[in-house]
Amino acid sequence: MAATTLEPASVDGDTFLDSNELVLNMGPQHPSTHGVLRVILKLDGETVLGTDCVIGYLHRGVEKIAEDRTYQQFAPYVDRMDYVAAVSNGLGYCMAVEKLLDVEIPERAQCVRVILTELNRVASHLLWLGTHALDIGAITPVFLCFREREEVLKIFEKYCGARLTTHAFRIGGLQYETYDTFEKDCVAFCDLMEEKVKEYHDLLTGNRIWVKRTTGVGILTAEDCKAYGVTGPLLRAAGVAWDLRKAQPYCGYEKYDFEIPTREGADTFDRYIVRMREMEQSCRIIRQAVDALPSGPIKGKVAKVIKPPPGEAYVSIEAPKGELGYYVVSDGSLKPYRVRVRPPSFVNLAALDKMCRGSLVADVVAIIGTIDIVLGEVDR
Amino acid sequence: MEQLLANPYLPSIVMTVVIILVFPLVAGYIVLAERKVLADLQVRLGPMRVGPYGVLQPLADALKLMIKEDIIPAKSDRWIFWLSPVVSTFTALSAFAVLPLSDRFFVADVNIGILFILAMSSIGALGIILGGWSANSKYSLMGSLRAAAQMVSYEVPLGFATVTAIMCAGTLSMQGVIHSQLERGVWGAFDNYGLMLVPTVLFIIAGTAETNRAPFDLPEAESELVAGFHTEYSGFRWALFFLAEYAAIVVISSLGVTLFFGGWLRPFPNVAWLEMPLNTAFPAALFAVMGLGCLKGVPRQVINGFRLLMLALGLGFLAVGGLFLLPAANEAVIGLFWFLFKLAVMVYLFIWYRGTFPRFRYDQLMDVGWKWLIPLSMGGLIVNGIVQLLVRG
Amino acid sequence: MPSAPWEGSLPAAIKERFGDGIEGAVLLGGQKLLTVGLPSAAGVLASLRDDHGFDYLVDVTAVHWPKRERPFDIVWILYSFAANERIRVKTTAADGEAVPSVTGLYNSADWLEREAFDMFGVRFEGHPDLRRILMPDEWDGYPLRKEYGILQQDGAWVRENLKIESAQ
Amino acid sequence: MANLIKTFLLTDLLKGLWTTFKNQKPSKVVTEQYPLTRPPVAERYRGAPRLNNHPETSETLCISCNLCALACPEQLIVVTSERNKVTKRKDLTNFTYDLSRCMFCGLCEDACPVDALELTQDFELATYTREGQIWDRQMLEEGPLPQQYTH
Repeated sequence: MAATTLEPASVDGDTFLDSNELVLNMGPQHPSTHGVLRVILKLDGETVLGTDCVIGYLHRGVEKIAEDRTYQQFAPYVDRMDYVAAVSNGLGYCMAVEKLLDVEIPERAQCVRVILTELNRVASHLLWLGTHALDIGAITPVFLCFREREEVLKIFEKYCGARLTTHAFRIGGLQYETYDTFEKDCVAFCDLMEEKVKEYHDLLTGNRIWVKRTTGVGILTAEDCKAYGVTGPLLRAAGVAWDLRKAQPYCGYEKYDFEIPTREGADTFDRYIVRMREMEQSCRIIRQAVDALPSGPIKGKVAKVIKPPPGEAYVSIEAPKGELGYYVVSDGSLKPYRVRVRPPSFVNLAALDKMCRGSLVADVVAIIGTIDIVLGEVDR
Repeated sequence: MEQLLANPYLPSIVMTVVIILVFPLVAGYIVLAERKVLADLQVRLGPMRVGPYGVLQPLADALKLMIKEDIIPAKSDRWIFWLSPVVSTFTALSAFAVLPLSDRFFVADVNIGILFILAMSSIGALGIILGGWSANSKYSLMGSLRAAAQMVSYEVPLGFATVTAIMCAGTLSMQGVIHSQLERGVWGAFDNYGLMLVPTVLFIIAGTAETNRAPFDLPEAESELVAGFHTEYSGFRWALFFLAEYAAIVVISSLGVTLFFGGWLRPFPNVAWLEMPLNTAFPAALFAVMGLGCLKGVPRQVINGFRLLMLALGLGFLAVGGLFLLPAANEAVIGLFWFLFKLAVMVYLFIWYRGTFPRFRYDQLMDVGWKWLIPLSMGGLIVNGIVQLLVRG
Repeated sequence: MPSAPWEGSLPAAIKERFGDGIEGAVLLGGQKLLTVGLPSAAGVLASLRDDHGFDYLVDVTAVHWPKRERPFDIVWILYSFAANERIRVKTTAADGEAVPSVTGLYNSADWLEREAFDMFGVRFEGHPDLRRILMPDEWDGYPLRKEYGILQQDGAWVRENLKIESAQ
Repeated sequence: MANLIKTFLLTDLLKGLWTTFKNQKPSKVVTEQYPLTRPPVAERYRGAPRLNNHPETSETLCISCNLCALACPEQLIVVTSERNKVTKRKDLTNFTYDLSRCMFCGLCEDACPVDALELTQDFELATYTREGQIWDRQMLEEGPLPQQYTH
C-alpha cells in the first residue's frame, strides 16, 4: 500500500490533458480488478507505458495471527487466503505441520485429500474461467461456470459442512469420514464436467473475438517466468512442463496417471487452454482416486495437543494458481513460532508490469484475469 | 374546434405526443425483456420480485431512478454535463418522427427520411462525447474518445449498406422503400438474387456498433472503463442516457426492418393465399398463446394482487388476439403488428449477441471496421449496382 | 527434527569457494539447508544461481528472534528446474544491518524483499525501490516483529486516515 | 479455402449463439427464489451453534469442561459454571457464543466430549444489532426465533 512511482509528467489539476501521458487509477473499486487490487496505469492514449500495483487493502496479518494461535487453531485461517481454493491451502498447511511432526498419513486420508484438492482445483479454474471471460466481455460463461462449481461446493458441503472456507483437513489426516454417496457424487461431477467443458469450448475457444482478444496478449516467456518466480498454469503455458504434483509428488500423486498440459505460446489464450485441459486432467485424477479409495483409518498418530519439536520445514504444493509454500518454524511450543506463506498469486502478480507494458487498457484487464489472482492470498 | 380537428398536422402532433409519452415505458419494457432474455441465456431466472415474473420491474426502476440523488461531479462542466443526456435523448427520439410503424401510423413521411435518421444518430454521438468529456473523469473521457472514433468508423459501412438498400428501392422515403419492396414482391434482404444479403449482414453488424451494443460496447465497456462515458452520471440523467441507448436500438432496428425486412409488410407480401394464415391466424395464435400462458401462471402467484395482474394480462392478450379476428380491426393494426414483430426479433438478436460474444478490443474494433466492413460494404454496393444495372436495365 | 550433515558435490563446492563464509550445510528433516555468514550471502546466492543452476527464487523471508544478538534470520528458498532440487539459504542479520538484495539476480525478489522489509524492517541493500508493500507508507512499526503485539496498531495513522478510534 | 468460407459464414460465432440459445429451456434454470424456495442444506452443515439438552430429561448435556472455549481460535466462547456442592460437579450457569466473530470452523464441535455443542443447519443469522450476535445459553438451547421475511 504505497504511493506510486508513476507520477505523470505534469500533474497540475486540470491540465493533465496537455501532457500526452495519462495516469489512470484502476481500482481498488473496479469491476475487473478481482477484488481490492489497485493498479495505477501510466497511459499514452490507450497504450500502457507502465503499471504499479498497490496491494494490501485486504491485509489481515495472517502470518501474525499464526503466532498467536495453536497449530490446530490456525488451520481455519489459511482457508481465508485463497478462498477460492481453500482446500489446497489447508492441505499445504497440514502437510507442513505434519512434516515438522514427522507423522505418517494413512492411505485413505491421502486419497480423500487428493480427491478434494482436485475438486477444488476444478472449482478454482471454473471461477477463473467465468470471471476471465466476464472481463473480456462474455457475460454468459460466468453463470455456466458457477452452475458447475455449485456441484463441487455441494460435495464439499456434504463432506465437511462448509462450502467455501471448508476447513476440510486436520493435521494428521481428516476429521470427517466420507459420506455415503461421496464416490458416486465425485464420478457424477466428472461426467458432468466432461460434458460441460465442450460447451465452454463452443462458447469461447473457437470464437474469433475471444481468440483475437487473447492471442499474443500478456506474453511471459519461460525465461521471464523463471526470473519472476511465476509458477502454475502461466509457467506451463510457456512450455515448461513443471508441476509439483509430478516434480516432487506428495499425497500419493505419483500413483495417478495424468498429464501436465503445456502450450508454447505463453500468451493469454494458451493459459486458457492449459487451464481448460487441467480441469480435464483433474477429473481424470478424481476418477482414479475414487476407484482406488482404500479403506482404513483417516487419521494418523497425532496427539491431541500438537507440539512439534523445534525445527523448521518448507513444504509446497501445486495449488491451482501455482506453487503454494508454507515455511513453518517451530520453537517447540504449542504455537508456531513463524508461519510464512509463499503465495502464488502474490508472486505471479509481480510480473503484471512486465506483461502489461506496451499493451492496451483492455489487455490489462485480460492479463489480470489470466494471472488468476485472489486478493485474499496476495494480501494475506 | 372543427378547425383544429381539420388541421393537417393534428395526427402528427398526436403521434408525437404519444411516442414521447409511451416510449419511456416501452424502453423500460425493452430493458426488462433484455434482463429476462439474458437471464434465459444464462440459466437464471431474472427479475422475479416486482410483480409476477417481474412485470412491474420497469416501473420500480423508473421510480427509483427518479427519486435518486442527482450527483454532479465537483469539477465537471456543469452546463454541458446537464445538456448531454438531453442531446442524446432528443436526437434519438427525433428519429422516431420518420419511422413507418405501419401504412397509417407514422408522424411524417418525408422524402429524405433515411437521411434524417442517419443524421440524428450521428448527432446522438455528440451527446455521448460531450457527456464523457464534461464529467472530468478519466474513465468517462476515454469512453467518449472511444465513442467518437467508433461512431465515425462504423457510420461509413452503415451508410454504404443503407445506400445499397436505397439504390435497390430507388427512394429515400421510408414509406417509399416499403412500397418499392411491395411492388418488387421481395424483401430488400433477398433482392438482387440474394446479393443484398451482404449489406443486410453488414448493416446489422454496423448497426450494433453504432448503438454501442455488445460486442462493440467499448464506450461503456464495463470491465475496462467501469461505465465509460456515463460513469459519473446518476439518477435521472443516467436514465436519460439509458433511454437514448434503447431509443437508438429501436431506431436502428426499425431502419433495418424497413430497408431489408419489408417494414410493415407481412412475409411473402405477394403470395395471396398466405393472407389468411399469416395475417389473421398467426397474430391471433401468438397472442392466444401469450394470454393462455399468463392465465396458466395465475394460480402460481401467491399474492392476490399479482393474481389479478396476471389475470388482466392474460385476458388483455386474449382480447388483442381476438382483435385480429375482426376484419376491420385486423386491417387497421396488422401493419403495426408486423412492424413491431420484426422489430422485436431484431431487438432479440441484439440481446442474444450481448449474451454470447466477448467484447472487441479498441484496435481490433477499428481493424474490423476499416479493413473488413468498409471494403465489404463498398464491394456490396458496387456489385449490387452492377447487377441492378444489368438486370433492370 | 532429525538433522544430518549434507554431503555431496554442491555443498563441497560452495564450501571450497567461500570457506569460512559457510557456517553449515545440513539436511534438516531431509530438506537442504545452507547457513551462511551475512558478508558472503550475496556471493553464495550468485554462485548458486550462476554455477549451480538454481534459477528460481521461491521465497525471501525473515524470522525474528528478539533474544539473539543478531535477531533476524533471513531465508532464501531456491529451486533448480534442471535438478529438481530445492535448497534453503539462511543467514542472520542485526537490527538495521544491510542485507544484500538479490533483485539483480532474480526479478521475483522485488516484491518478496519489499514484503520482508515491510513486515520486519529488514533493509535490503541495492533494492531499487524498497518501500512498504502491504502496510500504508506512513505506518509506524514492523508488524511481524515479535515485540509487535497482535492487537497493536499505529493508532495515530488510523485516527488521521480512517477518522476513527482504533478498531481493536 | 475452407477456412476462408468459415470466416465469412461466421460459423464460430453461430456455434456460440446456438450454445446460448439452447440454454433458454426453462428446465435449465439453476437459480432459485431464495426465501420462497429454500435450498436443502447438507446434514453436516456448519451453521448456527446449538447447545443440546438431553432429549428425555431436558437437562443440558454440557459438563462445563471448557474444552470448546480452549479450542476456539477466536476465543469467542465463554463458559461460566459453578461447583455443585452435592454432586461435586460443575453446573453450567451461562454459555455465551459470539457469532459475530465465529468463522464456523467446527473446532468447538470437534472438541466437545459429550456432543453438547453442535453446529446446526440453520444459516440465517442476520441481526439488526451487533449485540444480537452474542448468543447466551437460552438462545443457544432454543435456537433463534422464527424470522419474518420481507422482500
